[in-house]
Amino acid sequence: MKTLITCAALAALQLFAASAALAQAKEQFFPLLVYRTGPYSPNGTPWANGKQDYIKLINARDGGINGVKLSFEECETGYATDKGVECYERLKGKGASVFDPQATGITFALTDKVPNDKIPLITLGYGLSASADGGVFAWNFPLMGSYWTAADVLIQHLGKKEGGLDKLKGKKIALVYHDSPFGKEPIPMLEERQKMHGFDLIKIPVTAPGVEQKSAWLQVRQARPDYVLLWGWGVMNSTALKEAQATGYPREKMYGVWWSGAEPDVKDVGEGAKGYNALNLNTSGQSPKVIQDILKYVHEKGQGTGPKDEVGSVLYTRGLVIQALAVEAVRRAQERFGKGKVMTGEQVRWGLENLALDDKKLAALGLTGVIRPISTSCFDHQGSTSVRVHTWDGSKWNFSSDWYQADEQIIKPMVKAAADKYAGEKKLTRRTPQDCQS
Amino acid sequence: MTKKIGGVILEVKNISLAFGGVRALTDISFDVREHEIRAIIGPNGAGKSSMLNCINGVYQPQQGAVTLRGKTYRGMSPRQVAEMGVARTFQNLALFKGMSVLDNIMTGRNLRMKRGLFWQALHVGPARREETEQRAVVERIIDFLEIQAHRKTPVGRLPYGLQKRVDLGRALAMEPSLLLLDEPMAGMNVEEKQDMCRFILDVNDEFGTTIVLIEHDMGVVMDISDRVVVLDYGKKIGDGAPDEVRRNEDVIKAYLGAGH
Amino acid sequence: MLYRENGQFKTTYAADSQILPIRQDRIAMALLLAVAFIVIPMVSSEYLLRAIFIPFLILSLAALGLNVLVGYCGQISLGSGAFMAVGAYVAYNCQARFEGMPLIVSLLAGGLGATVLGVAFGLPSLRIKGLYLAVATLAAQFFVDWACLRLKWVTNDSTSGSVSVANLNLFGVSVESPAARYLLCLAFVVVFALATKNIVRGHIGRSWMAMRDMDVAAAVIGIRPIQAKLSAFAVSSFIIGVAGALWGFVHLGSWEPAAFGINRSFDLLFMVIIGGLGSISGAFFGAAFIVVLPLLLDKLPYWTGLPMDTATASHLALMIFGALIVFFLIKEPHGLARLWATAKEKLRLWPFPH
Amino acid sequence: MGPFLETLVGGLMSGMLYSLIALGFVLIFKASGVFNFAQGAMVLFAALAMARFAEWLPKLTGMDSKVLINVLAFVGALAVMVIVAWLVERLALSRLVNQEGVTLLMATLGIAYLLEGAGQMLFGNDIYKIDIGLPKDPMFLFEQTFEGGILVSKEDLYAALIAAALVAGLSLFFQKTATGRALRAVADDHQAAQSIGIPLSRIWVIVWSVAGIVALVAGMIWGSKLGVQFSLSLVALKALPVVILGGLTSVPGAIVGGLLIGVGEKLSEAYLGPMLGGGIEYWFGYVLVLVVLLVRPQGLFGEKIIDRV
Repeated sequence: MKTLITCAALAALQLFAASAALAQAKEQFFPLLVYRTGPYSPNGTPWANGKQDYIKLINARDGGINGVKLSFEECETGYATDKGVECYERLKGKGASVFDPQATGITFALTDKVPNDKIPLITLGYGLSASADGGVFAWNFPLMGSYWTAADVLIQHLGKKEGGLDKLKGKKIALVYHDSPFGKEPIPMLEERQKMHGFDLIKIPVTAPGVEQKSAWLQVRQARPDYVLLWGWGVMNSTALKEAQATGYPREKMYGVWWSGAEPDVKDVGEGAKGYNALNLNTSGQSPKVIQDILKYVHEKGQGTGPKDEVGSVLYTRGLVIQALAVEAVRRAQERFGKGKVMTGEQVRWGLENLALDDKKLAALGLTGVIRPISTSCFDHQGSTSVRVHTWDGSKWNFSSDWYQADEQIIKPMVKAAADKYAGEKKLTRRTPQDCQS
Repeated sequence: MTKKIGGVILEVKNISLAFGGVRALTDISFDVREHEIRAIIGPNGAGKSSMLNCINGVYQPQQGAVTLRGKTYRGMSPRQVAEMGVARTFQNLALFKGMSVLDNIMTGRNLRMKRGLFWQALHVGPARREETEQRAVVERIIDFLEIQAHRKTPVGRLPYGLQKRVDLGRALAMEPSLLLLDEPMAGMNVEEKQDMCRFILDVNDEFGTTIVLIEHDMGVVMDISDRVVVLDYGKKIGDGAPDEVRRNEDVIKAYLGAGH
Repeated sequence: MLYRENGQFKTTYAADSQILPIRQDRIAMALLLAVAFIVIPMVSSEYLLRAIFIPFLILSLAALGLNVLVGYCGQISLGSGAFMAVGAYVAYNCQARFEGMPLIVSLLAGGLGATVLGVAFGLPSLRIKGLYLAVATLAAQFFVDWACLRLKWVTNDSTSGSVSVANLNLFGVSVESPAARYLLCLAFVVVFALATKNIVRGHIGRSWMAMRDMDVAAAVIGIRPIQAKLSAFAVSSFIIGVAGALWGFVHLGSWEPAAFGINRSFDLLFMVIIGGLGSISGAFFGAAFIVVLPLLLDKLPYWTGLPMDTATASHLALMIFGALIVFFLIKEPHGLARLWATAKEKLRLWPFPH
Repeated sequence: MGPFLETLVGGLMSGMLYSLIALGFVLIFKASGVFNFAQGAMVLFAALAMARFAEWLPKLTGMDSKVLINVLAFVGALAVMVIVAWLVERLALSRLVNQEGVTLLMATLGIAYLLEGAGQMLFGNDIYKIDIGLPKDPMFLFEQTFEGGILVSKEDLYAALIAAALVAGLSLFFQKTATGRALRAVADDHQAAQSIGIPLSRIWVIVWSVAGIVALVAGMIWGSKLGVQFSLSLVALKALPVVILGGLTSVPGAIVGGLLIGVGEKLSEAYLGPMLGGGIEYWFGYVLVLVVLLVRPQGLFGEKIIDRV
């Protein structure tokens, strides 16, 4: 009896696993781990829309990559690690060749799995900072920046405002952070900088999801820091801004990481968030050519994923950029492994390790101004650390600084040390240059 | 009946018990001799159950002490009392509803089962042997109470009369030297009462168990018990052989004159 | 094959008190185990093993542990997530700090770690009952969550507070492949399920159930509340701890405290209730319901073939899931295991009811 | 001194907001013996409904009076919650009469999933805005006595006032109205209730509606603080220790419990937090409850539990 049931269930499961695996041979399949539900859905949704729309654009405008059509499938993770792992396993079986986990927790869990499956992870602007070191983290790609570069740049910016990093001496900087690996990542870097410039760093953890921050902000009010760095995600950001207002902390002195500076974070705070600053890896707004194309080729055809007016929002554009880089990696890989072929995970990794998007290429992609040129290598999986600060004027985001670069002198050794520690724990050996050829 | 009544094994001295302001028992004293059947009777709310609860450590009397086999105690845990060989049944059944008849009675043997978690988990060798030994004892009790047919049934499903038997069985499984029965015949029909009487008498002379039983109606009790204590409103109003007690003025008042 | 027990007579108490008194059941169980140990690892895809069977088994194990506490001893606990976490982190520290510590030892050490915590947080149960106790146990949950984030040595000083383990091997045999991992979990589950069954049908198990059903009466027949309750807490949290260690080591491989958050605790309690309090099989039914069903519901769009965007699909899944919970509770308030038992009862009497 | 008072006041404010949610739990438990796990989901559902109605109304009718819109949206959401209550009773509770607590708790969990799914499906899963014109900027008291003065968030102050008003209203309802008295009767014993001549089913619908209203008010206030989004359903977790601390069956208990935990959390965070590395308010409430229960197993105001033999 029991046996029968089990077998039936088993058969059923098999069926679904199979029936879902319909990715045709001639299509480059992109698995999309997303969260459109749960506590983080307001931030996850535009991100996911951007990724999807770009795939649709490539199919509609260019007919795919050198004739290879792009296919995709979304899997809802709800930002939960175990659900993310399930999605990964499910979509992996369908010819996935690159993943964007869209969550730090899931990234950690997948980092151990991808080497066996030979599938690269794009963790643009998140994940493990140390994973920039391609010598150890052969399959992780924290393109365009990690939390360490972010923290580094923020301090640079504050230094500039004060008129020189040396002026930071004796200043108070509070870090209000999401009490999770995501929120803790920047701390080592900030402490490093603290040693250099002698500001004091006040660390104020906020328990996820961050709906209750009163005491955190009372602490801020009593400590009266010169600046507050906000390291939040989802509801934590808007709540932080509201509490800042409620405790009368000037928003002008608040600086968020690039995950704390999008429309959902300020939308329902409105005027209250005026003057708040945050890093941003990409532009927002509908002016860039690529956005125009999406409106033209996708949304006007009624193929759009989200609401039209949200196209080009901060996180939408970030999702788009992530997808664009993935697509470019495939294109690059095709140049080496054969145009018009479907690329495997290993081949895409090679593509990701040999990205060389100069201004000309970016222009061709319609990404001019959206991001800075980026070129990766086998050992540098970051490719670029350029980032700008933008400020909320009560109705939209405006850039309020020039492009910054993270300070290699500081980052490089930290990344190396952390990567070596990791390699030690995992008993990994660094990759050799010839290993990079594959 | 011809049986030799031994010396005093249980002595209750000046027990007083109160819940908040309410006095449940006031200065109660009596004794119980070995092998006898001692009845405590009295109208509802006379404090009979409280008396039992004091004896087996569920309640702690404010004053007075209980002496069991020369060991005087005040504030002993129910377990300690149980270890001294005192078992009881309950007025409003306190069986383990979720468990089968067999398991319910087996719990009565718990005090005698010593094998620890490890052996239990393996369920081999000593643990298994112990289990079967105790099972054998329990089966004898099941036969004695004539409930073989219901071994595996969850007690919840049994008719009231049988549940009472299981309750008795659980107490007997402890092989007590002193058995406290709290209204064993409450809510039973005539045959059931007769069966129960038979069991009580059998227990008393087959195992020589000393029995203290509570009833609120004098009826049957008088025939089976050797001596009777009468409580009313928490006070002792009579003590002695059944016929003495029958003739006792206060008792008659308490029972018949309760009305006017 | 008719499902009958007549003609099967027991001549010894031992034979009578065996776990599956009916021959047909024994055969079915044997088949089930054969399928689980041989067929499944051979036929099922990596996805099935990694994403469904392994988590199913581990959570069944945890639910089994919790059932000891809630189902058999009647103490509602919402701290299971914490016990899993402690199990995972203790095991992790054993692996990380001691070179060449055998995997099994680490996992069991995790269990022991959880036991200590379990007994500590079990003490209040001597005074606090029911829902009050349930919420009190949440203290364990939240405190452990916090400790894992805050105390550096717990995570062996990893900067981010997330930890990971690699190259698992069992006496030299690598347990990296899905099948190996699956079999490891399965072995644990079978062993613990059997051990638990043995305990609950022995005198310790009876003392737990006695506490659950009528604690005063239990005390009167000489059962020590402290002993009964704390032993239940100990056994329960040991199993849950091992499950936690497996969850971290075998399923996730790398995790942060969030992996053992409050939701995990709630899920486990729900598994136990919906599966069936006080029954071994209940744990498995419950885990199947809470773990596997949602995954199947997620695939709704493919089943129906309707074009549905992810959000709608998962909202729909959520609703159906909720509806099913209510439906089953109305059908059988005592859980799926009871439903299964009644079905068997019917089958046994068929075609002559009563 | 200044910081201390400030923290104290802040604590009282958040405490009041916790009580607001705790209230929902207590009402339902008191009247139907159900520990309503769906309370959080109800808060979310109600808030979503109100926020969206307030958004849709102008689009449909082109009305522009903010007050009127809010009032209508509130009424609309209220109606929705009553319907929900009715459905819950019809489809679930009426079929689960006299089951054990755990079973009912489990059922409410199912209901919670249903509401979360349905709510987000009907009303969307983005961030929405409830603007009932609570002032956002703080005010400072005794600025001459303490430097910097004592900060009091006006928003929280008003929120607390609304909450207090609601509590007052409820207790009036329970003391003065026939239905209210009937509800109290049910709380004491179900047969009694029927003997008064009110069918249990109706009672339950009423109770759940009342709980729905409480959820709506809570959702409105928390919503205007946090923005209306999924996370609202999580604030219920903050209410659990409050309910238990106060004693499952006591309305005043919920209030006092809320205030105690609010203040306790904030003070502990402010003064113990730095020593222990911060974030301790996360568990402080629960540990406090644990300690209190060790002394009073039935919570501060709960009825004493006596087991007889």
